Amino acid sequence: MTAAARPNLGKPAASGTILSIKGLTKIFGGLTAVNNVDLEIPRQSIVSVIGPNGAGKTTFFNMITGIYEPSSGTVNLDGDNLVGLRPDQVTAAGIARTFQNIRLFASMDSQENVMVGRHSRLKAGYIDSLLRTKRFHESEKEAEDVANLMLDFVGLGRFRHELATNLPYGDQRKLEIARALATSPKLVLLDEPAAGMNPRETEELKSLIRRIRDDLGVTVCLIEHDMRLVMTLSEYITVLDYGSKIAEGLPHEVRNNPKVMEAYLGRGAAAGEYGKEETVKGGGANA
Amino acid sequence: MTAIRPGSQPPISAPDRSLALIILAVISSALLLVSQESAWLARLPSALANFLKNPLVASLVLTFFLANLLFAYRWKASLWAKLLVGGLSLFLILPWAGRDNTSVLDLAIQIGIFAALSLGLNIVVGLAGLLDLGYIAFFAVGAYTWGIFGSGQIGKVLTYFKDNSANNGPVVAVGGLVLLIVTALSLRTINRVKGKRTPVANWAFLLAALGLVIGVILLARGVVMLVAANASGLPNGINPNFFWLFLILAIAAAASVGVLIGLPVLKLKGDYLAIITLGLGEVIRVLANNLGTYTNGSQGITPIGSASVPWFNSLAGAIGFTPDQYNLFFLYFVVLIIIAVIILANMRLDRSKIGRAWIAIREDEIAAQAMGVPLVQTKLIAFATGASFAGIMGVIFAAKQGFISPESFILNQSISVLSMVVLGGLGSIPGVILGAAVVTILNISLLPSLGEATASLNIPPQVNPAQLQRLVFGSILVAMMLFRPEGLLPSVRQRRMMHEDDNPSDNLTPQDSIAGELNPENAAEVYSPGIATRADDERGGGTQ
Amino acid sequence: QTSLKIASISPLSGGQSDLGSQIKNGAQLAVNEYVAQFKKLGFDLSLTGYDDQADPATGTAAARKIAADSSILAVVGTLNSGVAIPASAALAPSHVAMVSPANTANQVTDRGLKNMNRIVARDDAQGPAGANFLTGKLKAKSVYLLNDKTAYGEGLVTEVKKALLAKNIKISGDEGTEEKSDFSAIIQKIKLTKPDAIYFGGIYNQIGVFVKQLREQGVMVPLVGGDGLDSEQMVTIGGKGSDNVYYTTVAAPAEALVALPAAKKVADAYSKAYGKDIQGFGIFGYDAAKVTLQGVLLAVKDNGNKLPSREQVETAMRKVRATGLLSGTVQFNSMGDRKAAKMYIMSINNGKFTLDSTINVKSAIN
Amino acid sequence: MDFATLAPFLVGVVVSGLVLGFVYAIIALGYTMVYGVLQLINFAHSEVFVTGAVVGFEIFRVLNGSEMNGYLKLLIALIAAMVASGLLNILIERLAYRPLRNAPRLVPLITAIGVSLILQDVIRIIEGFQGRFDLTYQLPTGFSTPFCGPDSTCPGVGKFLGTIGISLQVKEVIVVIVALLSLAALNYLVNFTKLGRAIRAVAQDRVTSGLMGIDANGIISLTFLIGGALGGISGVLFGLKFGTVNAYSGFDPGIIAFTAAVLGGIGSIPGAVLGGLVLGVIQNLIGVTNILGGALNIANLGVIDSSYQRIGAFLVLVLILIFKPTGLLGRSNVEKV
Amino acid sequence: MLELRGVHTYYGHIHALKGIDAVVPDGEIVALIGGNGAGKTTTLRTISGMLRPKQGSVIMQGKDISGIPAHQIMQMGMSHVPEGRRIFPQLTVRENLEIGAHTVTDRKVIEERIQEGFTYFPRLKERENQLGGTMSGGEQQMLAIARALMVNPKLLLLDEPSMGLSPLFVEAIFDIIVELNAKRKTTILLVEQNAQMALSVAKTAYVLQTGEVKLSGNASDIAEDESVRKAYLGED
Ligand SMILES: Nc1ncnc2c1ncn2[C@@H]1O[C@H](COP(=O)(O)OP(=O)(O)OP(=O)(O)O)[C@@H](O)[C@H]1O
Ligand SMILES: Nc1ncnc2c1ncn2[C@@H]1O[C@H](COP(=O)(O)OP(=O)(O)OP(=O)(O)O)[C@@H](O)[C@H]1O
Ligand SMILES: CC(C)C[C@H](N)C(=O)O
Ligand SMILES: [Mg+2]
Ligand SMILES: [Mg+2]
Repeated sequence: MTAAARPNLGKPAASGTILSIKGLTKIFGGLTAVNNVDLEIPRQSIVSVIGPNGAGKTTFFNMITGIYEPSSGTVNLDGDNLVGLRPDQVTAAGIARTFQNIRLFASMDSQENVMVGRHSRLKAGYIDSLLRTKRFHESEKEAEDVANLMLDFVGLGRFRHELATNLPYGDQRKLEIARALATSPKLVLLDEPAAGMNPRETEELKSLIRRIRDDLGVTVCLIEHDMRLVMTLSEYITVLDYGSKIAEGLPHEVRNNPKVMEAYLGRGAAAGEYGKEETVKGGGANA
Repeated sequence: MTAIRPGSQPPISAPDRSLALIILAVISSALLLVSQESAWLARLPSALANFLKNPLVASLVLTFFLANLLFAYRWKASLWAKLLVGGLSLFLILPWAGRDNTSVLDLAIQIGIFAALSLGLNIVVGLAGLLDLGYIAFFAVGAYTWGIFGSGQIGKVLTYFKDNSANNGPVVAVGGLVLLIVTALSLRTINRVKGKRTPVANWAFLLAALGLVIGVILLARGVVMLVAANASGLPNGINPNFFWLFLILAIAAAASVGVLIGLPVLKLKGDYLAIITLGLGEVIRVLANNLGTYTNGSQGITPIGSASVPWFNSLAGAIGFTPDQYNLFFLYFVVLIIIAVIILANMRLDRSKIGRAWIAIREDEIAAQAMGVPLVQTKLIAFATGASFAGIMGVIFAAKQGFISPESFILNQSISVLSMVVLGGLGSIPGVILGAAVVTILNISLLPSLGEATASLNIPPQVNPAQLQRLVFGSILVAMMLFRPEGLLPSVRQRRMMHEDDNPSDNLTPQDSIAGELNPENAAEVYSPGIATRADDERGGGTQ
Repeated sequence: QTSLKIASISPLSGGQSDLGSQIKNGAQLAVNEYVAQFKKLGFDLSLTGYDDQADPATGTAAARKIAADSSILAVVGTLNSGVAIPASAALAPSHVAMVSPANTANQVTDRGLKNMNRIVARDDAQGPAGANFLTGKLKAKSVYLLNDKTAYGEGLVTEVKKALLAKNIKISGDEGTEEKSDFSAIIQKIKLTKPDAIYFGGIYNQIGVFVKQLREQGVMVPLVGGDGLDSEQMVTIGGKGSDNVYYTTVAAPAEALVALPAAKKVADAYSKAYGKDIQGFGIFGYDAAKVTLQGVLLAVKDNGNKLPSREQVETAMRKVRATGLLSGTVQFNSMGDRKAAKMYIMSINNGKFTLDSTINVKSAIN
Repeated sequence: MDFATLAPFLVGVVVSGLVLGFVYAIIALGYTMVYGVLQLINFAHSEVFVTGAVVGFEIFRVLNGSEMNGYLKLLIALIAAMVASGLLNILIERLAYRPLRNAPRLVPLITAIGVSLILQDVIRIIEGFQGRFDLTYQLPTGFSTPFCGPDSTCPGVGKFLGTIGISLQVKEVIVVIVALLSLAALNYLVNFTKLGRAIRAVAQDRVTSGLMGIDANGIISLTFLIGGALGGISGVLFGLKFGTVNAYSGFDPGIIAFTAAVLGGIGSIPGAVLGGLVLGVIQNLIGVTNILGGALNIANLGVIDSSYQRIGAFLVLVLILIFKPTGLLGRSNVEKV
Repeated sequence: MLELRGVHTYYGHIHALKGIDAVVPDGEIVALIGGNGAGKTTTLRTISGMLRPKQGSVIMQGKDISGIPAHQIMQMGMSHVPEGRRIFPQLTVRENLEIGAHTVTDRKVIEERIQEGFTYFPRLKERENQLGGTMSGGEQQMLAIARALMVNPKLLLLDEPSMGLSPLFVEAIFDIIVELNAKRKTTILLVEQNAQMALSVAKTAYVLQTGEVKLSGNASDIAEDESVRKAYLGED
C-alpha cells in the first residue's frame, strides 16, 4: 500500500506505520495456513482483516502476538522485530489482543481480570509486594484505577465485582477488550469482537472501537465476519483466502472486488446491502 | 440483567458468640491443663482421673482445645474476645500444658511445621496451579542444610576432604568458579537469543544449566577443601548460634533448588509436571541416602544442635520448665514467629500483582501470557517461594528432632502435605493451616491414641485399632472430601466458584449427580488447579 | 495403688508389623508375669504399646509422648535401629531408660546416651561373625555385598565389608537397593561376577523375594544375612530359594535357649494369647521387658520401695543384673551394651531352620 | 572385561528389563485408561492391581493340589483377577469419584489416595485373618523352569534364543505373551471400535458426548471396568514374575507404572507400553552402570549402581520430557487459540 | 413436537429461566431471539437435558423429558448444536462426525450422512483427518452443524449457528435450515443473534428477555414489532 492511498486521518502527529509485516508465513504440517502475507498498519487507524473461514486470520494474529512462531517472515512494531518474542514480551512491547474463543480468568471478578492485564506495566516487583513498599501501593492503585477506568470505558463498570463467567457472552467480549486495553497497548488486535452480538449490541461495539482509537489513541486491527461493522468501521481492509492476501484497500474497493465477492461475500452482497450503512455513518461520527 | 447476582451478599446476621467463645476457651483450657498436670490429676477422683488419662480422651481434649483457635477465628465475636482467646491459648495455655507434657509442644511445633509446608505448597498448587508431588524435597534441603552444619557431620566432611585431596582445593575452587561464570554467561546469552526454543537451543540450555550446577558444586567443594586443609575437625558442628543464619541460608538453598528443579520442568503441563516433581523429589531423597560423605547416608545425622538464647532459657527456667524442655519451648516460639511471617508473606503475595499472575496462569496460561504475564518466571517465583517456606521449616525440624535421615523425606510426606492443602481448601490460607492441623493431629495424636487406648484390650491383631490407622485415615480423607469437596475453609474464590453459599434448594449441588453432571458450566467453570490447566471448556475448543 | 507403666515402641502397622507385634506381645507376657509382684509393692503395673510404623519420625513422636507421660518409667524397643536412634535421643533428656530387644546398629549405643541399653549383640560383632562364617565354613574367596539402604542393613554390611577386607577377600560387588520386587539387574551382575557367596544386609521380606529370583536364575551360591532374616516368613517367601541361606542372629532360636522349659512355658502362653507361634523377636521382647522390669524393681528397692524417679530407673537399669531370662543373664556395660551376649548362626535348608553354631560376644569395655 | 562376556551380559540385562517393562506396561495401561477419561491419577489403582494379585494367589493356592493343567489354572486365575479387580474399580469410581465429578480435580485425587490407604488395610485384614501377610505364589510345575537359556535343552525357539544369549523362564514368556495379547485387545477396542471412540469422546468432553447420545456415566464405568480388569491381569503377572505380594506391594510398582504412562504420553495406549518397556530397560541398564563403567574404565560410573535405578529412570524421564513435553507417543495437545 | 411449561432453570442461585412457556409445533422452524444473557442458550440446554429445570416441564412428543439425562433425550431423535460448538478437539473431523452418529448402527447410513455433510461443507472433506481442535472457528462451526445432522434428527436445536461464519456461509447455513425443514420435515428451534435472518426463515418466534418470554407470535409480525426492531435489530 502506498502512502498516498492511505486515508488521511487528520491527525498529523499520528502518521506513519505502527506495525509492518513482511512475508509472514505459517505452515502446519503440510498445510500453509498463512502464506507470505504483507501488511502495514497506519498509526491510529482502524483496519480489518477479513476472509472466509479458515483463511488464516486467527493464525495471522497468533503469529503477531507470539503464540505461534512464524515459519518465516517479519513483524515490526515501531521498528522492533517481534518475531521470536514470547507472548508476554509482545504484550510488553505494545500489542494486546482478544481471543476468538473467549479466554477470561474464570475465578476472578471483572476487575481482577482487567488488573491482570496491567501486569506488565506495574513497577512493583516481588520484594515490593512482600514489604508493601510505597511502590507497591502505587502500583496497586494504578492497577485498580486503570481497571476501573477500562471497565467504565467499555461500559462494564457496574459488573466490577461480578465473576467473569457470570457475565453474558457479549459482555465477556467487552471485558476481554477492557483487559487488553489495560496493558496500555499501542495496537490492539480484536478477533471477531462482534461474534455472538445482536445488531444493536454490534452498534454499541462499533462506537466502542471508535472510542478506543479516538479517545485512547490506540490503533485497532480487527477480524470480523460482520460486514456492516467492517465496512463502516475500517479505514483499510485486507482480505485473506487460503492463507494468501487476495485483496486489500479501502472498504468500497474491497467490497466491489470480484475476487472478494466470490470467495467471501457471496452473491449480491456488494451491491449495497452493506454499503448503505457506510454512507450514513462513516468516519467516526459516533465518537 | 436481573439474573446477574449481586456482587456481594448482605452479611448474614449471626448472633454474637463472644461469650460462648470465652466460656468454651476456659473450659477447654481447664480440661487441657488438668489432664496434662499429674499433680492435679492426682487430686481428682480416680475414675475421672483415669478417664482423663486415657490416651484417646487426652488426645480429644487437646483437639478440643486447639479447636478453640478455630472458633476464635471463625465465630462472629468481638475482636477483643477473639484476640484474648487466641493470644492466651497460644502464648499461655499451650506452653503451660507443654511444660507438663512436652508432647503437646511437640505436636504444636509439628503442626506449625506442616502448616508452613502447606502454605508453601498452597502457593504452588493452590494459587499457581502447578501440581508438585515432590514438595518434601525442599523440606529435606532445609533440614540437611542445618543438619550437616549443626552436627558433627561437618567435621566428618572436612576430615574426609583433609584426608583426601585437600590440596586440590584451590584448583577445584577456581575451576568451579570459571565453569560457573562461563555457563552463567552462556545461559544469559541463550536466554537473550530471541526465538522459541529449538532443539539445539534446548540442548544448549540444558548443558549450560548442567554446567551451572556442576560449577556450583565444584566451587562449594573447592571451598570445603580449602577450609578442610586447615580445619581440625568440628565434633559438634559449628556454633549453634549460627542457627539464625542458617534459617536464612536454608531459605536460599531451598529456593535455589526450587529454581533448579523448576527451570527444566516448568514448561510441562499438568500431570507431566506432577510426575516429574515426584521423581525429582525422590532424587533428592536418594541422593541424601547415597551421598554418605555429606549426609551420612541411611545412618542419618545426629545429634543436631539448636540455638539457645540465654535470657529465654532463664525465662523458661523461671516459669518452671526443666532444661531438657528449653529447646522445645524455644522452638515453639520460633515456629510461631516464622508462621506469622509466612502467613503475612502469603497474604501479601496473594493480594498483589504476583498473586494475580499466579491465579491467571492457573486459569489460562495462554491468556495470561497474552496479558503480559511471563510464564516461566512467574511459575519459578511460585516454586521458589513455596520451596523457601519448606526450607526454613526444614531447619526447625532438624533442630527439633535432633536427628534426620532420608526416611523422613519420603514420597508419602509430599502426598500428606498435598492432602492437607486440598483438605483445608485450595488457595485458602486459613484453610490450609486448618488442613495441616487436622491431618497432623490425626496422624500423630488421635489415630495413635486410638491404638494406645485399646492396647490393653484383647482384640484380634487383624482388627486391632492400632493397626487400622491407614484404614481410618483413608476413610476420613474420603469422607471429608465427599462432604466438603471445596475444603474445610474454602477460599473466597473457591466458594464463589462452587456456589457454596447457594440456597439449600439449589439443584446443582455436586451431590446431585444428574443435574450437576450434565451441567456443562459446572464442569467447565470449576477451576482445575494442578493436574491440568485445561478445563473442559478448552477441550471443547469452543467458547466457554 | 500408684500406676506404674512401661511402654513398648515397635512397628504395629505396616510391612514390619509382624516383627513389631512380636516384641510388644513378648513384652506383654513379661509384664503379666510381674503384675502380682508389683501389686505387692503397691504399684499397678501395665504396658502401653506405641506404634512407630518403622518410621523414625513417628517413633520420635511416640517417644515424646512417652516422655510426657510421667507414669511411664522405661521403654522396651525398638525394632529398627533407624528408629531407636532418634527415639532414644528424644527420651534422653527426660531420662527414660530404653532396653532394646533388637537394635544392632553400632550407633544405637555408641552415642553414649545414658538411657539407651540393648540386650542384643552389636553389628560390629554380627558383621565379623558373618564374615568369619563366609570365609570359614563357606570358604568364600569372593563375596557380593548387598544392603537395603536402611540404617540397619547398610550399617551391618559396612561391618561385614570391613572384616572381609581385613581378610583380603575379594568384594565382587557392593551396592544397596530399596527395590522390593525386582532384582533382575542385580542378579545379572551376580551372574556376571560369579561370587562364591552373597551377603545381604536387610530384612526377610526383601531378601526372601531376592533369593527366590536368584535361584530361579540358576545362582545357587550360599547367601548370608543378618538378624533381619530371623523369621519363618523367610521360608514362606523364598520357598526352595531359601535353601543354602545362612544368617547370624542375636535373638535366640528355641533350641539355643538356656532355659528351655521356661521357654516352652512362654511359648505356650504366647500361642495361647496371640494365636501364633513365638519367634526370635517375641522371645527377645519378653527378655527385654523382663530386664526392664527388673531394672525398675531395683530402682524401687533403692528408693526404699517408693516410686522411683526416672533418673533412678535409668541408673538402675545400667547396673541391673537380670536373671531368669530365656537368653541367659543380662548385664550392661558402661555404654549400655550387653556384657556377654550370644550370637547364633542359623542355616536354612530344605525349608528348615537349624542352629549351626553359637558365638559368644563379649563387650570390649566394661 | 572383554566383549565376549559383556555382550551376552548386556543382552541379558536388556531382556530382563523388557520382561520387567511388560509388567509395568500392563499396570500403566490401567492408569492410562482411567486417566484418559477422568484426567485423574487413580492412586487406588495400585491396590486394584494388588487385589488382582491376591485373587490370583488364592486361585493358585486353592488349585495347588489339583491335577489341573497349569495353563488352565493360569487362565482361571487371570479371569478371576480381572473380574475382581474390574468390579472393585467400578465400585471405587461410584463411591469415591463420581460424586466429585464437578469438583476441582485435586479433590478426587485425594479421595483416590484415601481409597488406596483403605484398601491396603482391607487387603491386609482379609489375608491377616488367615494368618498371612506376604503371599507367595504357588505356581504350577513347569512355570519356573527355563524356557530358553545358554545351557538349556529346550527345543525350537527356546534353543535359538538361548544361543543368542537370552535366557527366560517359562513364566516370563507367559508374562510377555499375556501382556502382548491384552495390549493388542485393548488397542483394538479403544482405537478401532465404536465403543473406543465413545470412550475417547467422553474423555474429551463429557457433556457434549451426552449430546451425541452417549451415556457418559456408563462409558466411565466401563472404562473403570476395563482399567480394573487390566489391573487384575497385571496383578497376576506381577505375582508370576516376582513371586510375592503383600497388601503394601502396590505402591512402588504403581508409581513406576504411572511414570511409564507419563513417559509414553499419558492417555496413549501404545505410549504406556513403550514407556513401560523403556523404563524397564533403563532401570536395568542404570543398575549395571557400575559394571559398564568398570568395563569402559570410567571410574566415576562405578558409584552408579542399583541404588540409583529408580531415580536414574526419573532423570531419563526429565530429559525425555524436556525434549518431548508430551511424552514419547503423546499427541501434543494442540490448543487452538 | 415440543412444549415448555413454566420452565424455571438455575445456575447455582442465578435464576436464569423464570417460567418459560413455549410450543414448537411439528415440522416448523421456530426462532428464539433475545439480547445478551436473556436465557436463550439456557432454554436450549434445558430442553436437551444438559440442565435440569427446577420447576416446570419439557414435553417432547407427549413425553415429559425434564430430568431425563441428555443422552436418552438425544436417542429420542433430538440433536443440539451447542453454544461454543464443542467439537471434540482430539478427534479428527471424520471421527467427530462418526461420533455424531453414535446412536446409528448401520455403517452404510453413517457413511452416506458423512458424505452428505461433506457436500454441505466441502471444507470438512478437505480436512477429513485434521484434528477437530485445530480447525478454525468457522470450520468448527460447520463441523458442529454437520455433526448434529448425522442422526437425521426429528428436532434440531441450533444455538447461534451463524456465529463466526463468513457471510457466504451464513447464507449457506440458512439455506440448509430451510432445506432440512422443507425436505425432511425436521423441526427446528433456532437461536440467533442475526435476528433478521432468523425471523425471515422462521414461522413463529419467541422473544426472551431476562429469562422470560416477552413476546411471541408470528415471525413476520415480530420482525415488524417496533420494540423488537429497536432492541435487537439495531435500528433506531
Ligand atoms: N494447529 C493447527 N494444525 C493444523 N491446522 C491448523 C492449525 N491451526 C489452524 N489450522 C488450519 O489453518 C487454517 C487457518 O485457521 P485460522 O484459525 O487462522 O482461520 P481463520 O481465518 O481465523 O478462520 P475463522 O474465520 O473460521 O476463524 C484453518 O484451515 C485451520 O484448520
Ligand atoms: N455457567 C453459568 N453460570 C452462571 N450463570 C450463567 C451461566 N451461563 C449463563 N449464565 C447466566 O444465565 C443467564 C442466561 O444466560 P444464557 O447463556 O442462557 O443467555 P443467552 O440468551 O444465550 O445469551 P447470549 O446471547 O449471550 O448467548 C445470564 O444471566 C448468564 O449470565
Ligand atoms: C529386625 C532387625 C532386622 C532389626 C535390626 N537388627 C535393627 O537394628 O534395625
Ligand atoms: Mg479465526
Ligand atoms: Mg447463548
